[in-house]
Amino acid sequence: MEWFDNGWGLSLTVFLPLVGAAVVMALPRRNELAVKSTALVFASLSLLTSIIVALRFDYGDTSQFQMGTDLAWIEAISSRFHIGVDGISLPLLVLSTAITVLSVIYSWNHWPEPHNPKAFLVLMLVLATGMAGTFVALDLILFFVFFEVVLLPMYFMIGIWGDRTKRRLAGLGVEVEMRLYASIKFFLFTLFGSAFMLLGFLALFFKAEPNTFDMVALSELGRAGVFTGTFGFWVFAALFLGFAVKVPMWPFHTWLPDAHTAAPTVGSVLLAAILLKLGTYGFVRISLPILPQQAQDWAPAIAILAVISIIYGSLACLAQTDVKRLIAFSSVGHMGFVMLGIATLTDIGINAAVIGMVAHGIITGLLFFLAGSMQHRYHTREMSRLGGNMKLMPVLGGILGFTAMASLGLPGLAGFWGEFMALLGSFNPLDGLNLGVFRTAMVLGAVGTVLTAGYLLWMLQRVNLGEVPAEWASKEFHDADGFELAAWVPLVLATLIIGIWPKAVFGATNDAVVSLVERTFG
Amino acid sequence: MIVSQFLVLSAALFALGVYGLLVRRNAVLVLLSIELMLSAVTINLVAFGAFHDDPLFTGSVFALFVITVAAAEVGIGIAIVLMIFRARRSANVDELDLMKW
Amino acid sequence: MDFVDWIEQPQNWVFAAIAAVMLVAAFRVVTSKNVVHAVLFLVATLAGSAALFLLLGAEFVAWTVVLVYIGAVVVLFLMGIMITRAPIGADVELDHARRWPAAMVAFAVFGVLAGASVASFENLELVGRVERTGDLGTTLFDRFVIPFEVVSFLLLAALIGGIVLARRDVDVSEDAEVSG
Amino acid sequence: MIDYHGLAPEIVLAVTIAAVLLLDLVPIPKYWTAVAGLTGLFATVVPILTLGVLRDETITMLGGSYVVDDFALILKALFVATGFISLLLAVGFVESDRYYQSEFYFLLLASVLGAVVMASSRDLLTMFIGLELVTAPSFLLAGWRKGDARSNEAALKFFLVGVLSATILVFGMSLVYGATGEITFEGIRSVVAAADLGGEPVFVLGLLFIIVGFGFKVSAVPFHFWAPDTYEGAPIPVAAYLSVGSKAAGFVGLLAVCYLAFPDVRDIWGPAIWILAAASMTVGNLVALRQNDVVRLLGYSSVAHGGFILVPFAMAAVYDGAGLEEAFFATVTYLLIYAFMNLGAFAVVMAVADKTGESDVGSFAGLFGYAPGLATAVALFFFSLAGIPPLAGWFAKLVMFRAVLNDTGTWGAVLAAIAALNAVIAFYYYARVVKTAWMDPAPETLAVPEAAARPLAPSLGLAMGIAVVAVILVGIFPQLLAFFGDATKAVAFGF
Amino acid sequence: MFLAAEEGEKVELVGGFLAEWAWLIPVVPLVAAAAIVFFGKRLPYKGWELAVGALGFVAVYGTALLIGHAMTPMGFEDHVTLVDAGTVPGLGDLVLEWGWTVDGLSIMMYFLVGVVGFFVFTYAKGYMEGDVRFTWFFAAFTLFAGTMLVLVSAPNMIQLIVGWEGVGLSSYLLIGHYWEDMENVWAGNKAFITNKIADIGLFLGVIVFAIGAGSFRFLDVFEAVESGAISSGFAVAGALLIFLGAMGKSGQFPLHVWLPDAMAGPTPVSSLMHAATMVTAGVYLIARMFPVFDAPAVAGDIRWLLITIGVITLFATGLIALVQDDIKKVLAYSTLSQLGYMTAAVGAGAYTAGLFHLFTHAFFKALLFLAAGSVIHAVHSNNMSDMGGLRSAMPHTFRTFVIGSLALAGILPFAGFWSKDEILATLNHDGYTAALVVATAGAFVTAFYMGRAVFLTFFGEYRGQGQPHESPPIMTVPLYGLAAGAVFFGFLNVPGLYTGFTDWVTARVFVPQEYHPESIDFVVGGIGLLVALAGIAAAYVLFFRDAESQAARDRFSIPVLYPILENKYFIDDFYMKGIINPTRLQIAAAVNWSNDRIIDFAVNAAGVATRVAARFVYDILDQLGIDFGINAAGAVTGEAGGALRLTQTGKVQQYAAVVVAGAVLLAAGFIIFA
Repeated sequence: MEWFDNGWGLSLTVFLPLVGAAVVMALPRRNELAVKSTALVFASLSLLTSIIVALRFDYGDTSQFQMGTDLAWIEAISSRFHIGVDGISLPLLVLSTAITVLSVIYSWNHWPEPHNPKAFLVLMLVLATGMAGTFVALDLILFFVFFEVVLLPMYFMIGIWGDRTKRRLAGLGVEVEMRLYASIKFFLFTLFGSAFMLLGFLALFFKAEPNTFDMVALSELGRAGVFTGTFGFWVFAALFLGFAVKVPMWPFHTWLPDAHTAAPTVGSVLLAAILLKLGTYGFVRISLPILPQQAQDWAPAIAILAVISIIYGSLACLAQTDVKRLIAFSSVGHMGFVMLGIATLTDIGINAAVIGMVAHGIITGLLFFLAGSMQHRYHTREMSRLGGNMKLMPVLGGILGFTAMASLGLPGLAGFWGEFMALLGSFNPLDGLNLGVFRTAMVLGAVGTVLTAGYLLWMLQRVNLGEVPAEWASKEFHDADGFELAAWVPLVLATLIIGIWPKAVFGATNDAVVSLVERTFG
Repeated sequence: MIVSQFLVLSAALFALGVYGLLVRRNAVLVLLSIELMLSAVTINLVAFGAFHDDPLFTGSVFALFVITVAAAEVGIGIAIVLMIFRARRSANVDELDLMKW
Repeated sequence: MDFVDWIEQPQNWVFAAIAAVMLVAAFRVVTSKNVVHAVLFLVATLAGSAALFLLLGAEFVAWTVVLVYIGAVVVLFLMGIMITRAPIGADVELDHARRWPAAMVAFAVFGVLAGASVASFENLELVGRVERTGDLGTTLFDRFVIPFEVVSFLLLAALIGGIVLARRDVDVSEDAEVSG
Repeated sequence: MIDYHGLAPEIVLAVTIAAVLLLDLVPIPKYWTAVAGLTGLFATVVPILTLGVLRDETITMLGGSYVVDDFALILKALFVATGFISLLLAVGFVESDRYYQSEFYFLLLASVLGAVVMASSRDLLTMFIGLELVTAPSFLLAGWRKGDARSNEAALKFFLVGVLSATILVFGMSLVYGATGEITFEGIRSVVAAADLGGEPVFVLGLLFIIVGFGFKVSAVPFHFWAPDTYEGAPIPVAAYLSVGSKAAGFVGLLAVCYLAFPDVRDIWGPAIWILAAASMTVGNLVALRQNDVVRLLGYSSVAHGGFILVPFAMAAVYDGAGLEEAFFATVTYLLIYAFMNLGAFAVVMAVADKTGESDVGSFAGLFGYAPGLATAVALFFFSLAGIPPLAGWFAKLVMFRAVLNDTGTWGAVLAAIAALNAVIAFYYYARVVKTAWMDPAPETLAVPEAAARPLAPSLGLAMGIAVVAVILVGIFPQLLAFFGDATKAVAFGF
Repeated sequence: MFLAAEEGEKVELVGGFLAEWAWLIPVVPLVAAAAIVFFGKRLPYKGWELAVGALGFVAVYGTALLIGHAMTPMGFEDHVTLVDAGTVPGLGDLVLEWGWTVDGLSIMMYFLVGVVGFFVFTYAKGYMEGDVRFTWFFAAFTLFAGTMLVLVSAPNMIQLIVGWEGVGLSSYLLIGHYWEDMENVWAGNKAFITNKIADIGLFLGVIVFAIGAGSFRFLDVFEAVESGAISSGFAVAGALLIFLGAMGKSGQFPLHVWLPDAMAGPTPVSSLMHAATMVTAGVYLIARMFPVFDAPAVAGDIRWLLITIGVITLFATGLIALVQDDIKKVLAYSTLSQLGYMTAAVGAGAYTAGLFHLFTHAFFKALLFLAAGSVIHAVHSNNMSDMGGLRSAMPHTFRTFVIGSLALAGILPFAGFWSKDEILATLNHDGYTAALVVATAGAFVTAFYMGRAVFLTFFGEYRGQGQPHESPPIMTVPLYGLAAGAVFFGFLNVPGLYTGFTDWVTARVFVPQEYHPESIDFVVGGIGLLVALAGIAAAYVLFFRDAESQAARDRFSIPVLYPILENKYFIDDFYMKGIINPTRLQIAAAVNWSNDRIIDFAVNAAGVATRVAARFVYDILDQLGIDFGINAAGAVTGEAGGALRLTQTGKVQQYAAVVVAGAVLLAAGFIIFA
């Protein structure tokens, strides 16, 4: 297994889906079974390798990048194929491969219209490569490439299989189909951010001596105080723009509700579960270690924006009439907690952020699955038309209730740790940060938890509970089927396990985060 | 003789060529204007060649090439004008605005 | 060297005369209301330039101008005028109405070019000399052989392409469909 | 004095041209002339390769006027490849109707020959003649659809503006010659360095006129007006060639002149190019937003890309040494990548036009439904043009940004920011085409089954295949092309 | 005499076999709950047997622990890490772990939850018979007990939070058990949200203490507060925040509003919720953290607040109970009132008294609810106006209800007398005279409304529909079980006679420093008893003698007060109309509006602006600009007439013009600047 530890394991995890995409592309479109099983096999192989990576990972040394390799890639610009995982990226890597497999399983008999499993799966597999790659990349350019690779498949997923309702939008004089609007909005927002992020990367490259894109080397230089002053400020600003759009932080969040709402079920799941994490991961992996001084300067501002996101997202949720849009806005709030954790620049806060990312990935992914399945059955997402779901579909409704509880941060379930520890961290942020800001943020964040509970209960009330409306009373509904359960139960279990035994995540992240904080801000 | 006298003359020819280029409607006349400008170039080149007393006669050689090229361009230009005239029964350049949006 | 010095040189009388003719002719080229006249004025201008080349000692270039321009190009122009039935004789429609803006641009061009030239060369003297055609030929085929060969391709291309385009072929000209 | 090995690519190409003309006389199907042309272009690669591998040092001929070095060879290879793909694109077009065939190929090859000559030219005269040989046949090619008014108009506009630019260019050359007494780049450079001509009005005028002349070739704003009109009117393969081969030739001239002849006055041309670059990117992209014809859209997109390619130069004024090498590397790499993706884009436009008979954006609608492979190609090329990883375009953008950010001063940052914003804007119109192809339903006027059944011309398929492979492969392993770009750095070496 | 040490000292107490296995107490019900969800429906009693078995186990285990504890005090107030849940780095030993506590306080609660729960669960079998979601009910119900036990067994604040919120969740599920009716769903939401608001306090309080002590463990926190490692200011802030949390769960004014609505759940739920789980959690939390609340650095600053809140709650809610027609609501408000007593007691430092009241109250309040449920079961209505004269029809229920009422009213010798007396005595002893007066007045109110309830329900004529009949034995037997507790458990702590209870609950590692009476305070006790009797008498006068016309009599009293009470001081209205609805409707809508109309507008407008810019550049600069420039120039030179024509002239020459002009301008500019 020597070869496996020397980068092959990670490379396989990242690129097996891409190979799968190529194979699927070569298969005839009519032979759906072959297409589906090939996709599932490759996604599962990727998951398997990521699990083997996790098993062979040395948890005694989580702050080091392991299982990686550093090969020549683009010598002309001294960018290298440098990959590896540490305790921070490992959980996210496994999460991304797992969610991919579950998405394929779920898709098995839930194809969005227009019916084209082959194209859908190819895109999904390409997406999987992008997501996994972002979490293992240790070279800024490699990171950037993977970071961008996820855009294309998602763009097509939203644009082709998305919501076809037409809506008149503020500022646009015409009616547009939501899928088209949302897909381009998603892409332009992210591209806008990442264009500047790339400029930031390049600026770092040239400032570093010797010039390098290597994150590890840049972090050391960052610690040594190479990137400071006005230069650092602008670079941090550029990176901030790139990551904050992706997270998304208020006020860069408006692509999210549209994209999540318009996307087909699996698209929403992948968006919520993984894509949003790329932004926060970028903060932890790149912004903080490389620009520690700027991180400290910006932290209060980030905390304020994070809190605005929390409150704003929750309040916006309360005004939604569309289940998916509500869940989408809830992401704004939840990612606000993650950002609040990051902004504290403490080991508690960053640990909270990582577990928050994982938990949000699992829980919100599951919520989108459920919302998708409901839409599949009711052909509407308007909550005012729904009700009594528990009666019509007890299993689906029960899981929805469970997930909503997890989402509102019920202690004992996965969502709790991220929220609570983010608050814990912001009580005592890094020395030198403005205590007033962070403690106010803490209190407001806690208020946010109430609002979170409010909208989720309200959602449950309108969707799950109450009498069955006349519209549905006479109709037959089939409860969750085997594929759905196969996709959901693992997520439910993960929610429980992480909730009860957060060491499943902290065990990997803790040392890595501690050493990050100590080395960077210590 | 000084260099400037030739240069000023050539500048005047060039400017007149520009004027013609801008105001003439008939394509052939536009071509004529361009020839004026090219002749300004040749005057420049020959004058500079003489000025530098170039052992390779670069100025003159360059001028020869410019003249040759100008001839070729005229040939091409006339051919295009003829083609357009066939299609449109007119050789006025200002009537060509099919493609603008 | 002031104007008096300048005008004392006999070549400069010649130059002045030729230049005056050229300028007038060139002006008429771009203003003449008659197409044929415009071409003939171009002939005059070019002849003037040939004379200037002689003055500068560039004999071969001078004769080339006469042969190529006046002999061939002008004929080409005249043929073009005939075939396209350009209105011969006075025609107000020959020019655009926007003469003044064009004139302003032209003046600007002249100002910049002449100004720059004078500013740079002030009154540096020209050495009069005679370029022997044989020497010219030697450098042409030695030092400048590649451009020379290339220009032959250029002429060939212009010839063949010109013929293709200018040719009247009924079949093709009917075809106005947009095809890719 | 003449190194025939060094001249071998040009000679092979010249022989090919002759062969094409001669084959025309033989009573065989005309497409054999195309085959001959393609074979000849392919054969041209052989001496380029042998020169690249066997040549020990730079071959200099004719008193420094003609040089064979890495830069020249790589660009020659690019021109030959561009010619090859353009010719492949053209076969389908020329065969599709009773067009003059061998003459078309002849002119195209002649134009390629001009570009190949330009790559090695190291004096003003050869550069000018080479440029004329690139341009003159393309005037004619643009008008090849003789019966089509748009094609005629394209030819005339292209011709008039082209000749004007050539005149300005050669006027500028004459002034530079006058100011320096030299026409070889080497000579000019030494005179400029010795005499400090930076303040000499005539010299500055000449320099800027030369830049304007090449600016026309690269369709830099404000000398770009001809480009969209011409692309729209000209046959699509010609437009493809113009937007790539002819444009690349312009860049070669610009690169060579700026770097080799005028490196010491880069504080003059640097800012000028800064302006051109910023204007080209912005205007090109903004205007492209409004286009409905895909070819015209690609025309404006090529204007914008011209701006992007100019960006690395723009900072030359403040660079020296490594920075200039980076800029040079960036420009060449961008050019190489741009060539493949833009040719690919034109190829798909042709393919779609073959299917639907139109080339406006709306005609792409429903493509994903009836021709998913073609739709995928549309996405690949247009997103590559937009610079989305992992398609080749991203690397071009990256090296461009990298070159401009080498200097951390304000002007570089501002230009980089402009470029970044433009990259985002550009995405919108590229995405619009892709969106139409993938997400919009087929128009009712289109007979879908027939369109689906209409086969792709094999030559077109081959061209597209080459471009697809290049775009993906280079996107994932940019080193493949970056290697070439890297090799050209030597040209900029030494200042 | 069992005390191992004097008050205020720390003692090393040992566990033993029973203590070491006590983790089964929370785990068994949780496992049972899960099992009921998955297998319940296939079992003969549809999962009830699992539920009642789990509670029986807890009851037995709790009793065993209690007995063991009574013999040898157990002080297992330590982390026995069951599952190491990971560490929170950077703060020393800030470890996430699950463990359990076995000490006097928790044993008392285990016993309470187990025994009361066992009776309630048994009863519920009868009460819930035939319910659509019978199995689900028992799953949630068992979860309710299980999470409460998690809370009680928590040796650290994280586990406490988990149990705390778990209780909240289960109560949400149970209150909204009949979720087809939106009223019930609202009630569940209200309970959850109100508690969640209070939880802000709990969370932040925990954060304050955890950061201060570097540990989530209670013992470390106590240590840190005692040693001053947590500064007094932080400790006070933390204690206040924790108290805010407790106020939510224990329904303290003004966060009490959820509790009466929580009656929407099935009666057994109300019974358990009001007796052993949920509402007692707040008081339990204060008791658990008593070493903090009672620390010298803290107590002085917050006692007054706890007492004030407690007293306001006990009196204000008691008054509301006076006007309720719904028998469950009467009991609910009485619970609030009693919780006020408890809070005031622990606030005043009367740790034992407060807990003792909690303990006795659990029995008789559970009893009252079950009995009320029995009545409701019989008459199919919650309203006392539909009852009356049930004394003969439901003799068992009548008897036990009266016992419970007497206990609640504090009549000698029932349990309530002893526990309430201790509270009053402590208030008296510690000099909180005002509080004492109000509390005594509260005793009158208590007796009055309980008397009213008894008279209206069991005396007079039957006013309801149908023929009421006694409930089946499975419901009545638990009533007697609980009634026994209501009768006898008062004697567990009679000052001067037997103070076993005190010994149990004060057997902790941190022995509480508190006052508890050495002997019965005859004056206060006597007054209390008299006041209670007076209350009953008043009720008798008002409601018994003329039961028929009571409906009119209901509007008996003070005209201003009555509407205020009936509207619950308008607090609910204020919350609903002043906070919830504006947040939910206007503010949320405004945020959403701003999202769609401002941010999105900006985004879209940026897009549109780009396109407008494009149009401008294209139409104006690219296509017309040249013309425009030339037209303008033309106009200047007097050729305005030709201007329009000019726009139609050939473009190519405009291109040329731009090329030339551009070249010249560029050149001129650089020549000038170079």
